[in-house]
Amino acid sequence: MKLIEAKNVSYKINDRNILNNISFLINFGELVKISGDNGSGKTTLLKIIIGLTKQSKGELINHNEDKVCFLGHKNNLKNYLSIKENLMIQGLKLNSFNLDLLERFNLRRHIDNSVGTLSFGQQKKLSLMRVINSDKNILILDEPFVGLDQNSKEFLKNFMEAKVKENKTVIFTSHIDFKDDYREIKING
Amino acid sequence: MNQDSLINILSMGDHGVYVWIVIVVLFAILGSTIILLNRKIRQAKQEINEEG
Amino acid sequence: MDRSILFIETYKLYKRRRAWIGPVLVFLLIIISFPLTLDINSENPPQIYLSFIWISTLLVTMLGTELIFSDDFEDGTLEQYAVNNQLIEIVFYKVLVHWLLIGIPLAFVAFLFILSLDISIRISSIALICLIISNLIFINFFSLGNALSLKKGSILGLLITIPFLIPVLIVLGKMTTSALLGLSLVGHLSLLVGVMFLVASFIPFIISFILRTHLE
Amino acid sequence: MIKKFFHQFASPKSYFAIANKFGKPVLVFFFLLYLGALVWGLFFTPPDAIQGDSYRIIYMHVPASFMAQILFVVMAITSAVFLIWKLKLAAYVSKSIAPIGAIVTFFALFSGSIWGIPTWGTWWQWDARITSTLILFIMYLGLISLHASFENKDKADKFFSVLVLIGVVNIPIIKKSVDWWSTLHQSASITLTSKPTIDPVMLYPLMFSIVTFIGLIFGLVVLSSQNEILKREKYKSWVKNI
Repeated sequence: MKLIEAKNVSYKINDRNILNNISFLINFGELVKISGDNGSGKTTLLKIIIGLTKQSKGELINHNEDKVCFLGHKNNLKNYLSIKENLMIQGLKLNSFNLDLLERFNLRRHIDNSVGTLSFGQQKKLSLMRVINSDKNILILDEPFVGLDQNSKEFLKNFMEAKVKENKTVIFTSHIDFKDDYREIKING
Repeated sequence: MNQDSLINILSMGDHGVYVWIVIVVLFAILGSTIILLNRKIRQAKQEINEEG
Repeated sequence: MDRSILFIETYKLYKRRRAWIGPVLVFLLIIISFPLTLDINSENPPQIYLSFIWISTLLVTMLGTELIFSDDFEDGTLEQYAVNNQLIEIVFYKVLVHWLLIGIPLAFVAFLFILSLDISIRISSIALICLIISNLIFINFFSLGNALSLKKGSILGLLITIPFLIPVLIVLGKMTTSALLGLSLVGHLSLLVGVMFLVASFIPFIISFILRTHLE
Repeated sequence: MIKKFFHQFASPKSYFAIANKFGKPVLVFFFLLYLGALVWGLFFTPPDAIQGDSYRIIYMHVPASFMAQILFVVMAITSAVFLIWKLKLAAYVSKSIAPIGAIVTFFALFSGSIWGIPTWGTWWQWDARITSTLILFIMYLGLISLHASFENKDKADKFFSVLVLIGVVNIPIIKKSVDWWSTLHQSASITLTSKPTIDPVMLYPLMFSIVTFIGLIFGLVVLSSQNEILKREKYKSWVKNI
């Protein structure tokens, strides 16, 4: 079943091309990696897919009408709040599942520390908890692997593959090559 | 032609000096705006032609 | 869902204590410096004090709303709200929370100051009501200015919003004169309340359009 | 339908071609006409009974005050066209009006101030008209600095247009409230422009000066918009052929 159809999508800022004539098709239940060099417009493409940005030219048909789970470049965390409080304002409960997750990410002992004191990777893991808890059918993740250690990378990979087995769609960007054979959409500016 | 008013204004008598100040400032502003814009347009055209 | 957004926004502002205690303290300092630079015992007309209160509240409200969007913009929270189509609600609640935690306390501090000057209770309480109402108008417009000048500094925000607030200042000035003359204020007050409702219901839509453009 | 029409006939390309051809002749034409209006007003009309010769500033001050407001309205119209139909040309024109508007408003303030010296005995008076013109001047400057502060010019256009529209709604409110405020003052200031009766000997050159000044300023706006188009569209292929 079709999810997103892009036909000759282009995007410009100040009359400079960011995206140039991109066409692709993504179906429901797929695991798709969008790859490209720095500045090739991966983030812009994701923003167009979730509807934050409108393409300058071309057509993008989105057959999905439900809300999606989106993880952007920014970690969506409040530096002046503790881990516990950050989870709370994101609507996440401190149940056994999440406590286990914190344990796995080595964050449980910092639970009352303010997020500003955590390292970049730790913050990244914390912001991934929202994604892992999400019940949305479509996950759109911008550079989810950046800043993660090897264990967490494996964990996230397994998580994404498990989601797809549940017939959910995962679209993510990355400029790192994996040995795994994900369906890949290559873009270059 | 009203001889008196001409002489009055040109000789800056009876507050004519204020009129002249305003005239000078008006044309200074208008003139410099036109010259500046013209120069900018010419420069932009030149730049585009050099690149092309 | 909506109530929880209100709770979250209140919690976020409450926890950033500097953001709401700070403006009140700054306001207090400005107020302290006023009698020090003006001979309070002389026969100054009360208008001077009230005019001073209006203008310093205006500026302190600006300080208080400086980070209203930029903080959430930088850490991606606004992006999340935009993805979930909740921008208008969030703008509305943010303005409300800033009014409750900054606007209204400022009005009470000003009230105490006016009382300390031997101005009658009647006029002081009129000033209090005016401040409570006008602070909501100020906060709405300053939020608009902050949304437009996001991360570009509050000077730009002030420059583009104060012209729009001049009519409100004029109404406040008019009210001061009428109050001191003992005239009825029903007309003025209802004008102010009307403007408040108009502003508070339209400006959030404009702000959310602006924020959406920022997030593109 | 309308959108299609606009995009075909109001593209920056065809606008620029027309402006390039007729802009300067029209500007020179109105410049000379305005010069004529000034000569008429300065030398061929009798001095005012009360103000003497200094009243002749009217032939510069009134057109400028008038244009200061008209330009904002025009800017609001082009901004609305841009926001509704996404027509880039409208945004370019809108943006290029702002500095011209600021200049004209500045001149209106300046000439009024000079005029005030012989008539009021002071260069500044806090009366309603002057105050709202000053606010208008600051609004123009605010708009210019808003546009300048964004690197992404497409976003800048949108913010600029939104602010112009909020401004145009507010200008009458500001004017009304400032009028209302000025009744606080007892000092009845001499209103510069709205005299109960103005002699036709002075009225005709005044009308002529207003009309020609409008043409002159719009000539300037066209020139300024040409500059803006070249700046913004320099990567487009069509600009290489001019």
